Amino acid sequence: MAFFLETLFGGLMTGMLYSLVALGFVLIFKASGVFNFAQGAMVLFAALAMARFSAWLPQWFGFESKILANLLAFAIAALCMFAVAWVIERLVLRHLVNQEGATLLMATLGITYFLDGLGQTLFGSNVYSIDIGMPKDPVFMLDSVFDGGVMINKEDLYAAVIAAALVALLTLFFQKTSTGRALRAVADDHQAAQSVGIPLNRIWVIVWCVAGVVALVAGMIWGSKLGVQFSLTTIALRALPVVILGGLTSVPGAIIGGLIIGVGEKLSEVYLGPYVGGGIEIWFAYVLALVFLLFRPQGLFGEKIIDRV
Amino acid sequence: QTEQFIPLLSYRTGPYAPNGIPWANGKQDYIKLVNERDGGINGVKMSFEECEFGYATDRGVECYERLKSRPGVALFDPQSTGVTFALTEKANTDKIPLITLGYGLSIAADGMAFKWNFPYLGSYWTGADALVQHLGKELGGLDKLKGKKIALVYHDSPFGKEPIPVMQERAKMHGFELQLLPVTAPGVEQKSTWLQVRQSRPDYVFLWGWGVMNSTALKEAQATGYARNKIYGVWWAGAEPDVRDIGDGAKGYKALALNGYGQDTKVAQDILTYVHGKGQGTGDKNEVGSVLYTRGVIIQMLTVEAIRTAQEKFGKGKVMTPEQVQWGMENLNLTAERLKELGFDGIIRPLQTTCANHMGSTSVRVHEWDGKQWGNLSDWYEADPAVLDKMIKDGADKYLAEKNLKRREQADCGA
Amino acid sequence: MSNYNESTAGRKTGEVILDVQNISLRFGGVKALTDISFNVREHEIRSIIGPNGAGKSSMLNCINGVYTPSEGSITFRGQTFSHMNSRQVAEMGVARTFQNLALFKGMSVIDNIMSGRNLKIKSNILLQALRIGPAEREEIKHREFVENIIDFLEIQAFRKTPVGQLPYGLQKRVDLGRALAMEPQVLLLDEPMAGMNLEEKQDMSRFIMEINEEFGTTIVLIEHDMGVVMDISDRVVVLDYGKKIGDGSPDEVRNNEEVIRAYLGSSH
Amino acid sequence: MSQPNIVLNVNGIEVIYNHVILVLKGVSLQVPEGGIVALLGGNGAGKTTTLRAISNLLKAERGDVTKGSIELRGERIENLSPADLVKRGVVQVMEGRHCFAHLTIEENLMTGSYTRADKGEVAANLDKVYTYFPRLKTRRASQAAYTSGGEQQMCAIGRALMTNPNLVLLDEPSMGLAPQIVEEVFHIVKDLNTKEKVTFLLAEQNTNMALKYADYGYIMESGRIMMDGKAQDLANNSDVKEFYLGVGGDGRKSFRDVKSYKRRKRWLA
Amino acid sequence: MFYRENGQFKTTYRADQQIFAIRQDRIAMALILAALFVVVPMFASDYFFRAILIPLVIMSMAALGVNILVGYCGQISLGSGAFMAVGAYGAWNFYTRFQGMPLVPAVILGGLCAMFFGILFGLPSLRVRGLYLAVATLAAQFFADWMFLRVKWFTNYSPSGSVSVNHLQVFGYPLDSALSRYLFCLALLVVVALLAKNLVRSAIGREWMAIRDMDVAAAVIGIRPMYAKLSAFAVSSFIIGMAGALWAFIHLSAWEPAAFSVEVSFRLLFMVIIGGLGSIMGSFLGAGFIVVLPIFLNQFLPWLFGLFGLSISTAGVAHTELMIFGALIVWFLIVEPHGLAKLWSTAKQKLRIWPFPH
Ligand SMILES: Nc1ncnc2c1ncn2[C@@H]1O[C@H](COP(=O)(O)OP(=O)(O)OP(=O)(O)O)[C@@H](O)[C@H]1O
Ligand SMILES: Nc1ncnc2c1ncn2[C@@H]1O[C@H](COP(=O)(O)OP(=O)(O)OP(=O)(O)O)[C@@H](O)[C@H]1O
Ligand SMILES: [Mg+2]
Ligand SMILES: [Mg+2]
Repeated sequence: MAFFLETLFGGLMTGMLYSLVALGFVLIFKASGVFNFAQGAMVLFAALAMARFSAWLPQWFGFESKILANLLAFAIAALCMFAVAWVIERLVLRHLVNQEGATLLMATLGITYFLDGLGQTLFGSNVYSIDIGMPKDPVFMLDSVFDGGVMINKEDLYAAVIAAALVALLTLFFQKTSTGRALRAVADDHQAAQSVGIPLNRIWVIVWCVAGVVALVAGMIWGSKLGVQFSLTTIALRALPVVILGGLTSVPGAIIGGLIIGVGEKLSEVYLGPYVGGGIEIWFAYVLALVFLLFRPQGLFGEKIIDRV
Repeated sequence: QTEQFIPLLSYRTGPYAPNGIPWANGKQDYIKLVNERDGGINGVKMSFEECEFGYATDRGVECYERLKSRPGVALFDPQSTGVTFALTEKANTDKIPLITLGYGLSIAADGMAFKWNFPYLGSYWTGADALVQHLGKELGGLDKLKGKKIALVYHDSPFGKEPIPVMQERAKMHGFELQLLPVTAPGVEQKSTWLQVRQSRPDYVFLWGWGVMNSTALKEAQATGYARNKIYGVWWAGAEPDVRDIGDGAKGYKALALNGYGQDTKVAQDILTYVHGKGQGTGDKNEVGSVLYTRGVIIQMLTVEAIRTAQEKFGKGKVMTPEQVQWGMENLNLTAERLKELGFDGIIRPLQTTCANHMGSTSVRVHEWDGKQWGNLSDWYEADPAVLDKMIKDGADKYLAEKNLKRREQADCGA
Repeated sequence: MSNYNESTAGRKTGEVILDVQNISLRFGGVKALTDISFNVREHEIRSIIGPNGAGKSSMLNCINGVYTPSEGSITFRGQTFSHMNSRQVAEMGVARTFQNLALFKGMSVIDNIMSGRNLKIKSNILLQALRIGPAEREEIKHREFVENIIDFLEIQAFRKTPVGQLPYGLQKRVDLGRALAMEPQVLLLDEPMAGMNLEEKQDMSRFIMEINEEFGTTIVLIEHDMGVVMDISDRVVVLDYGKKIGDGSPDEVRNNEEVIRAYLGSSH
Repeated sequence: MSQPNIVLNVNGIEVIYNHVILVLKGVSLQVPEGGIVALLGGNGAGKTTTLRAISNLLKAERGDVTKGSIELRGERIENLSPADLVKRGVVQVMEGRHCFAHLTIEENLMTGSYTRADKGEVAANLDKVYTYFPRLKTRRASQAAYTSGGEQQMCAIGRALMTNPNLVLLDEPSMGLAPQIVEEVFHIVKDLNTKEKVTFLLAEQNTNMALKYADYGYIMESGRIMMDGKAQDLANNSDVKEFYLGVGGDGRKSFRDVKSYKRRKRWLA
Repeated sequence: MFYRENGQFKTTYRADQQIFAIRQDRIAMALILAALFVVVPMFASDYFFRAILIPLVIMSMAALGVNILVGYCGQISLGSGAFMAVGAYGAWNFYTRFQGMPLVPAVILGGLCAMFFGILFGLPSLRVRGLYLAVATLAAQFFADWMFLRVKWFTNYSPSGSVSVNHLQVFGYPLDSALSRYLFCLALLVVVALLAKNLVRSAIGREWMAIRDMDVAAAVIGIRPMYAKLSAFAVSSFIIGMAGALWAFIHLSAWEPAAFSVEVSFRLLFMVIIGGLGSIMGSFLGAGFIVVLPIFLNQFLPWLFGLFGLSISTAGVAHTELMIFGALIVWFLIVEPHGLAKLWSTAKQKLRIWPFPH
């Protein structure tokens, strides 16, 4: 029982972290109809910037404070992401207005390659660490109830809290501002949105900036957990089932989806894995998402797919 | 034709770059050292070209195709288990020897079956065997392993799967329980693996990882509170990049050390003087003498010595053909004195290859991470021939049968 | 048995081929159709008119199985269905054009119209891949048929243009062509003349009447141009807010008080 | 109005789609301040293309203006973004409606007010649109994709009006609308024109209506302006009468009597 | 000037339905084929065959398969790598388990295995659409990765999970030389391409495109979405599976599941989108672009830097290569979102009216 709870918690926490990456996808999709495969690359790029600057800054300017270094590095990394957003809008999106989804998707894959190359050129390909002072050791709760207690990972817990806060903020942004509506309009029809005076360029820069910051937060947390290294991009692949399960257009969907996938994959691996040789969680997550989709083709909270003549 | 060409595969980008970089640097620097210090091998200078393949098998094969027909090519170092598998057959037709130090096909130790493969110093089978021996020794006898439980957390690829047969064999012999826990490559998400470890509470965990999988495993172990000093890694999970950024979190973690290392070894000093000293160093100075860097140096040293041996037979000061190098590789005899002379004292043990034995030596130690650096080396272990020889022979025979190939004739060994 | 009726438009019409009984259709709170009944006789041109959002297109969607009515039934050639299945409807010989252009944008004009003949293609996938003997002959036979339609609709010049690039009016013609390629017995036309100028409307009317006369195709027509509707149809149904408010010959409808109030306005 | 200001001056523009398809071959037209100008012509004449060129929505269709100039109140506008144009009061109602499928009718309308900051003004505009199109009010909460064709057309027009425009480019506003509503739309146009001095350029197939309400008309065929003149003059031109208005010598011809021979427009011959 | 169809009148529909309706096109095609089968073998080096031509030909076939599904039927798939894997392992199992099974039937059987796998994972497409489906097809990818790693039966209990073949023969001729391997793959490709072309210009091809462009309308004219989608999945995965078998047997000889990883799926999707969705020709152009470009950059960049007297590290080359590769993809998409094939046909169209600009 205690172990079941641990697995459950573990799943929930991992799920929360997936949500954070999924959120980036959702934001950009919701606002422009672009399925942004570069989200993984953005996470890596942001994390690399953060990791490197937090190490460089104290060297360059000769100060000690870790907190200051982290804060400054965060700010600089955010600026990097803004620059990336701006360049992407200028050089890529602007020229692909009104194109089909598949084309836009490929363009973001092109961006992925570019960012992967650029990130490694600028920041190197080694493992770097981000130390934002997250506790690494587990705590044990409910010792009185269960033998050995229920283990909870504090680092995950913090990460989950940060993720939740970010989501709350973004939800507010979408619900309460008129930009939210404009974003959805752009996603539906670029050309028509232009025709009523919605400035696509500005909107895109804004959204990609926000997505960049989300990527930065995700990169920071994952990076502090795993170390910052190229493999971070593969996290994006693990977050994809979350996106479709929750619905491509739904911010809360990314969260609920994350939790379902997180719990689902951990439980399956731990309880089913041993019978079939293990290593099933990654495809299990996809199959789980697929099963949900069979009942709701637009994901749990996605906008209904319109089908009309 | 005056230069001996050494093709160098490398991965300096992608998920395995942190480990690939020092390794590749070591390989380059030793070539530079020999050229600079000794003026080549009996006067034959070596040239090289790196080919980046990002640990992707098909790109590695492309590199092979591109570089194999360069004039003066000596041998090939496939640099990953996947590429080794893909090249084993091609090398057979192309007649180019493959040096796979500490990786690749375990059954290729059988030189009568695999003429062109040279898993020098040990394969995953010998590694797994040595780890079990080490455990036995720590416990005060292999019989103490009875009833224990060992979990093998492995990279889900041919690399990670290679040790399983030996582990199973040993489990049968000593009556310990083996739990297999695959980790999907590249291994950044291991929560469920370590939850399972926590659930089944194995006495020991063997970590057969590579690249980011290693550090992630240790971090997850920390996060789930599994004692790090109960974790034992393969030699690809026992270098600085694997633990450096965990620091104290990995204290007590042990791994196989295929080779000695350190900047105070003679060869490291030579490299610092002759290569870095002349501003020719490939990477960072501090990296010289690190675990993987040194491994790269060893590979190149063995290459050089094989060429030297071949020259002794086929003509000093000449550029050797791959076939001649192959002869050199299976007639290598590095005595303790010779190693000392070369500056590898304490790095590896003497090795001698024959036509039938392509491994040369199976000596390996275990070292431990103290939170800052690797150290506390154990005694040397040798793989137990009683366990392995038959497995290797059977495996090789099965391979040959499947491929419709024949063992080499004894006559083939002379040439 | 055949009791031919002489319609006001002077056309011989036959028995009831399509009978819609008490159809209701709801989308959540929206009642798109409420208890609609009407019938269509063979060879006639039957129009459906009504203000925007009255439920005309929805009616067609029910007939060819895109929507499933919540109540009522549809009888086609004596067979009664509570809801239709698109494929079945197509097999029974009902074709249709769309209000919002539902052409296959990436395909050329020829391919669009050829796709209308797919139901008639017999050769299997292997034969098609090899394209030998019967498969090729069949393809050519259908191509001839389609070329006739293209000639008929006078769009020869655009044969190989992707339809996405055609101007709106021509796309409507291709849409009609695709429906014709099915050699339908009943043709459902949803605002075929929207976005056309007078000359083009005349052409379109001519096409419709020729189809009706030469092939004896029954036509159900939705159109907002009262000139066209009153001139060429035999009988007209009028819908308003999902309810039927009038049914009869053009003259009857034209003089129906309620129809005038709800739809026609005083100017007609 | 003796010598009205020219708001929009299109000067000999050429448009090429996809780098190869030449569609407009030198189109020039002028729209005077406060006027209603009709752009008439058959299918594929290039009306939509002309409007897109003006509102700069051509890029999204992979089209380019390769020659000529477009001026708005003396300012060259070829390089402005559509959003800039909306800020300057130029808005296009696109052919084929293009409502935002997932947004409700009301949200669709509200997107039109993106450039308007004043809340009160927006509310007033919304009210105005609902009074013009009461049908929209009843369907305000349904997703645009699930409204009827005509409702979508109204929504598209309403959405454009929400931007508080002073020059509206209307592409086939009457398409798919019931006759009463068509009449109403034109009333609205006239209304806005006289009361709020909004200028209109409308591409229309319904020549009858268009010429009834417009001051001036251009007739396009195959990418060229074939004829232009005061609306009344055009309406009385015998060719226009026959081909566009359907009134030959003896009044309106029934669609029934159109026969299978094909008549050709004389000026094209 | 030279590229005109003037004066070529087609008097039968048959003539008009030819694959290359314009004479110049037919001549060009004949020349290209002659070049591929005769001229290239005379000049290409062993490296060129093994590292460029053979992968190119095999990937062209795979891209062709992907294009049928994605380009013609509009079902975006990221599971192509899995279909290749199933083809490869399927063929391998037939090849090794049945004594004396010749190569060609083994490859075809591998294709059939992939076909069934494709149909199975195509089933969700009946309900799930668009990007949702695209992501969902990754399930096939990861499932296949797992299956061939974990289910030992598929690899005949090889301890490492890696399998290999050797001594390949076709009709008694050994396939040892690079040239023979190239010709074998090329011949298969030509056959497959011809069959595929026939399919896409026949009724079934129109059904696929109809489903892609507007599925509701397609249903109304009597096309069954289920049949159209599943047949597209079947045909496409059959071709991809054969390509997978060739990739494994001919190109790699020894392989592990990682040879068909998700990276391969992405690359295949790239090929068809860069090449041109819904164009057979585009598949080839796209495959050429994606296969050759990285290798070219890898060798060209050091040379280029060398020109300026700079030396560039291996890592530098690799990173620059990634960046240029990414940038070129974006650039091509901007220049022509419909792919290289469209660029090609635009060029032809210009040529047709040359020397006049329009
Ligand atoms: N995106 C495009 N790509 C290529 N050609 C196009 C494109 N859009 C329009 N055309 C071509 O431009 C010409 C003019 O089209 P346009 O849409 O401007 O005509 P229109 O006068 O608005 O016709 P309609 O009354 O039918 O709407 C047509 O021949 C059409 O084929
Ligand atoms: N799929 C649907 N979901 C929700 N509401 C729908 C749907 N289809 C139609 N409606 C609603 O049903 C009503 C009737 O629509 P329909 O399209 O049949 O009208 P119509 O008579 O064709 O009008 P128009 O002349 O404007 O095309 C409309 O109010 C529309 O909003
Ligand atoms: Mg309608
Ligand atoms: Mg138009």
